Amino acid sequence: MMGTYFAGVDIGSTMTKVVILGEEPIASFIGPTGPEHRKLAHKVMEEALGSARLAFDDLDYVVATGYGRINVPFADKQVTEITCHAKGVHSLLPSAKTIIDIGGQDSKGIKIGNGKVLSFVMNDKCAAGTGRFLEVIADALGVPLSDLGTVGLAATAPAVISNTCTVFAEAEVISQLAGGESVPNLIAGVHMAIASRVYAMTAKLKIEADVVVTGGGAKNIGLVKALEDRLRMPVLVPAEPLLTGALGAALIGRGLYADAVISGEPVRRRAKRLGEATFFS
Amino acid sequence: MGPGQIRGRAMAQTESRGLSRADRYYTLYGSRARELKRAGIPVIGYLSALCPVEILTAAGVVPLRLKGNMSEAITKADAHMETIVCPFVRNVFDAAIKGQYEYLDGMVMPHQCDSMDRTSDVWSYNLNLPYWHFLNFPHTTDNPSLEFTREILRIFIATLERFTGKKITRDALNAAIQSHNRNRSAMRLLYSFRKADPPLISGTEMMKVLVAAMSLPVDESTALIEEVAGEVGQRKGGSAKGASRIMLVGDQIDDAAIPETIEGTGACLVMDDLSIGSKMYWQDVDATDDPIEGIAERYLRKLKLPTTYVSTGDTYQENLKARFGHMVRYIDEYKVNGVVLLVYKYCDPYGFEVPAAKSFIESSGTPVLYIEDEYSLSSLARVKTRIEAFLEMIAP
Amino acid sequence: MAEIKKPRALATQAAGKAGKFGRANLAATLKAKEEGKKVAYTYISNGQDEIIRAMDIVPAWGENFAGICGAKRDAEKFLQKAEADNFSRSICTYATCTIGFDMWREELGRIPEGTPWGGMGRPDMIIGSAQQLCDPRIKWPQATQHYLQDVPVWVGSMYYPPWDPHVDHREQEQLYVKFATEELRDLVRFCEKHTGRKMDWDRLSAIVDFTDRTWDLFIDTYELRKAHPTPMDTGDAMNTMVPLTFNLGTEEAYNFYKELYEELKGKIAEKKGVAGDEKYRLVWGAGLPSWFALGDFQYFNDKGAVFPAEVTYRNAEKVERLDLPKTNDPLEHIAWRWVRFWTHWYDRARHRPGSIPKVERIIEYLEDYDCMGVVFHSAFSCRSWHAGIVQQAEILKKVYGDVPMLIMEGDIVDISSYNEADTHHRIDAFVEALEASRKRRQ
Amino acid sequence: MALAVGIDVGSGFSKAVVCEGSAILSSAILPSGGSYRDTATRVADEALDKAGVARAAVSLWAATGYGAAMVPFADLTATDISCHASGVHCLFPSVRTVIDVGAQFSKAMRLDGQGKVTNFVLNEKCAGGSGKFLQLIARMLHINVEEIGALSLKSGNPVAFTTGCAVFAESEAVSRIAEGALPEDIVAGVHKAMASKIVNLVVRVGLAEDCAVTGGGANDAGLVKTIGEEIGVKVLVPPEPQITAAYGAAQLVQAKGVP
Repeated sequence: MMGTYFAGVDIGSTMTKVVILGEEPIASFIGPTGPEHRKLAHKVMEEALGSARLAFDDLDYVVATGYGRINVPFADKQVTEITCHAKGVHSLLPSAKTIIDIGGQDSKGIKIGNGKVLSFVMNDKCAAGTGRFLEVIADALGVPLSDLGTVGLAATAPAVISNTCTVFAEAEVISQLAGGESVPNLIAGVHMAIASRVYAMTAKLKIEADVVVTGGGAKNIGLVKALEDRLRMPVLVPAEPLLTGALGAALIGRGLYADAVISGEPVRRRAKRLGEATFFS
Repeated sequence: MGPGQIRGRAMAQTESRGLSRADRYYTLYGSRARELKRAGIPVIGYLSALCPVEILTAAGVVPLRLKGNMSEAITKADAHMETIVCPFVRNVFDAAIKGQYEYLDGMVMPHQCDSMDRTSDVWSYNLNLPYWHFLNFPHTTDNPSLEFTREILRIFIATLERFTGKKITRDALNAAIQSHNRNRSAMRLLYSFRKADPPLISGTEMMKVLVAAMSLPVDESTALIEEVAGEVGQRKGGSAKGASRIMLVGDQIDDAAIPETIEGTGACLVMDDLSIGSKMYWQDVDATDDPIEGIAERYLRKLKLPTTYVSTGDTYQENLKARFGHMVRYIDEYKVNGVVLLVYKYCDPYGFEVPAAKSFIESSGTPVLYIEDEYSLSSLARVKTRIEAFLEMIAP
Repeated sequence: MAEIKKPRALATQAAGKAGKFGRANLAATLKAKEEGKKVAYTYISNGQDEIIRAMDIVPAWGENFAGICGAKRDAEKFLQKAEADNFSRSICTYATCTIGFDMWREELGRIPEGTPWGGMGRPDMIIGSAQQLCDPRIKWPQATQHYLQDVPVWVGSMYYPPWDPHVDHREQEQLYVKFATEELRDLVRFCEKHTGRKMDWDRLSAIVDFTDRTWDLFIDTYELRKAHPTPMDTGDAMNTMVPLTFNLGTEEAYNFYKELYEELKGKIAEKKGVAGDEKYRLVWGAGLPSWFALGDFQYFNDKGAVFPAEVTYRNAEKVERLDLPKTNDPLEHIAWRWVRFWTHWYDRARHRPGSIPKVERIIEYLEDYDCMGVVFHSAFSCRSWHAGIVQQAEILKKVYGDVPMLIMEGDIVDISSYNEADTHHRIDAFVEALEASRKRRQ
Repeated sequence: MALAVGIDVGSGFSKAVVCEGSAILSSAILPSGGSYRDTATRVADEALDKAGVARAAVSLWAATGYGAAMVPFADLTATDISCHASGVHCLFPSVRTVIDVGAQFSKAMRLDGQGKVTNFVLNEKCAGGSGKFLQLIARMLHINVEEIGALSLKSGNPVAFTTGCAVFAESEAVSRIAEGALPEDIVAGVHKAMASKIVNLVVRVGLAEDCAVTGGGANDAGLVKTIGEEIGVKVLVPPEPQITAAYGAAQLVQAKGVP
């Protein structure tokens, strides 16, 4: 028996995502991680199990990934989001060679070859080019985060945002707004600024097509378009760009489980319970 | 991350005397120098691997390499020093003006980089110590440079003599050179225990020994290193074989939090090319008729900091070998399968090296993880994730 | 993306012509091949210009190229090119901008389209310099060679005795001069090797002599700016420095300052100033300018603030003031001139307890040019000129008095930390402080 | 006697003060929102309504702050630096050092006996010492910025932040919370981090007593207390620190009259 159900849980800085896998993905759920972090992760898992009509014990193997993966009491193993994104994206879009993930607290570039990570970069100690940047700007402009993308598309002449520091870029946006610059132009300018930062970072990997964009940023059509302009090539966006990490985690779990079964070794599993995750040890 | 707990684990491993002394000297950094100061021996602090400690030892003072503290936020320095200065230099300066080194009688600032050269006045002005010397090492290594180096070393000696009121004799210099060579070979022996799989001494323990060693008079330092080597030599090779073996490359990485972060991922830190590590210990001072000759030769030509312009080699490839070849030798000797290159933000000398160093090491078949960071714990959680991803990437 | 920025209104004709020097210097590097001349990447204020000129080598100045990219607000593409190969954004952007351009030119085998002013030609050699004040001048050549592996690099040392209130630098000058002279001699050997021609020592002596006269003329010209109203300020000086900085030892440079001298005389006669109503005279105390924001000098001028004197790019002095020992060796003369240029402020600093040479220089300009405030610029990517400014301000306050001071923050080439609204806001507040202090003086 | 209105159009909030001589008749505060121009008018009208005064009765208008240029009807515009100085000087003539903790920038100013600015230092291109830091943390803790001060005063052992970057301090705070740190210790830690940056500005401009704190940050008792501890002198706080610049503007325009 190769095992039947596997789960991947991706605990990001703002959202927790769970994918449950049988032969195919059978359920997924996205819920807030919560400001206190990780506290709500198990709730998201419960939701996902609920929609899959499964009990926690039905899961043969659980892999946790993401910012809050450490000390997840209901995971057998932790794997970084880098490896998981690569695995997940490869399974959905095998042609992918470069992944650009724009998350809440950080953004990363990953170069992959048949599902394995060849090299990767993460943004340095600065929120420029992350979703956080978008949140701050959305707040400042009083535009819902989810609308930034479409609003930005209405731009006639994108504003030039020169500051990369999130806080000062916000100041810059506010003063340009006060100076009469239009909201769409400002948003488009911010998208260009982020695209430029993300590009500069990802270029270290020698970008190759196909390029896949994941993470919250991928849901922002304006940002995706700005990225395509900067990359001078079209990019692919998975149907569920937030779930690729969790999907990859589940796939890795299934793989480990299968390997162990084939090699006849006992599957290395932890006695786990569906409880609150704590922070790093 | 919670370094506290990881540190706790590291402590638990150091059950033996030498290692726990090293741990104490690491934690209470400079405590021994403070004692000696109370006993009336002057303490001279210095920055950088470029300071010829042989001369300080010969002068009868206690040389103390100043160390930073990554868990201490920089709170006072910014009033006097730009934030575009090397974060390590800022961190130590911050500690100094907060009085952490109040027991210093003086300081030597070797001319390593702009961050030291351009802030030398800021240090001397704000610390106002009885003795201050800016040791103006050149960055080139041709014969005129060597001749010049000898001269500035003589000037350095003269200022020390004026300060201590004691002549620094040729015999004292030769004796100091021998002691420091002994110290270096003792450390090299300790390093050799890292070749085992798994290494007999962890990177975290090693970091504490390295830091402790630079806070002690040379003979005490040697005794400590030999004691630790004795203990480590007794250890039976652990069972956990096959973990990734990492080499750490950078300049003044002197905080155990970094090796703890690396080893917290399950990897072993087995070698380094750090200016408080192997860079300090791999090159001895040759015995020469005029001891100044040997000292000048060692610090100008053998000690290859990025601010020393290496012109060796007829082709660029040969030049790269001359600059980075030793790292590839380490990789081979210590069976390293991944290199972490950690460079501080605002560091021009190392910053300009990154593409060349990275590609040279990678062309030898060993992957490199390049991290640019501040001198602060705040980003280590992020750094840890990168290292874990790096390990997953290089895992067979 | 390149932006069209309305150029600063120049107060002098000469400043307008300075741009031609920059263009001509770049063009020369592109024409050199067909003229059978060798091109050398080299770096400013290294004391090497005269040797390079005497050897008929065409200098290609990275600082000039990067500065132009910055001024055109068109550096980002080169900075990102360098960043893509892991050059940090926090290190010298003169270097990373130029290296990004080099990488690109090597990839294409030709100058990338849209490179400002046609770009720089591929060098036949790179001449760096290790010295007191700039690590990038050792590391930049080395890093460039990573992309131009066949191009030979030479790096020599040009040091001067470090400031120490308790040490008489005269005891050390000989040592430093000897060292610098030998290094320059090695540079001559390097140039001879890679040009295949011998140094014409008489010609070098003539050029060295000519440089002395250019230095004198330059200072005489700049001292005309003591006039009220000042006929020229730092906004122009950031242009008029070009011949001294990039064309030292050439006729053109000397004639440029002759013209400027006459022009300033004329303005003084007509009492033509820089600002409509000259209210506040300021010293540009330290820092390379933000090349992408030279318009900020205009902003000062519009508020009646002018800069009759600046430390930046005033890398010359009246030669007699340096009191150089006689020598028939032009290299030794260069060395002495170099060392004394840095040390001749030391005595003043020693006579004012708690002071340092850099502050003495500012005080001298405050007094000689009748200025009431100091402005500094702190560029985040450059430690060599910009680390220590906070302390200069602190010491100036302690040893001289509480003159109004402003430290602006930005960069030389990288616009990403610059915010015009914020910068102008700071200038406005500074001008209000100047006004208050002016009222107090009256 | 003639009435003067001072309007401070800041990047975060706009404030208006109606003055008769040095007496404050009324004041109003509104978020700056979309257009500085409209906000300036609205906040002025609100203040005038409170004072029951008609626009026509106002003889002098003064504008300051980021959006000062957006107040076309102003008889005088001056930077918030001079206006803070003037405002503080009128309230506390003995003050020689003013610390203004604004939304984006913090400033330290030195005043002469007439309340004129002799020198000033703004925070570097880092928001670590600005009110923004407090906003980010409040947002993360799901509390109002106003509650931070009182909360901070309860703290037993402030969290030691290892970063000066406001944005990353936020994620560091998140981790500390998850590690069990109490909200009061987080905000107290933020106050320490901010205070050390602010005090560096004071050191650079040169501290002279008396010292006053103004701007939005001065509403934060915890921050004010921490700043006081760090510089080691008692700090004065205007009754309504946020309107100090607007008040100062009104004082300046009266002193100068219409040019």
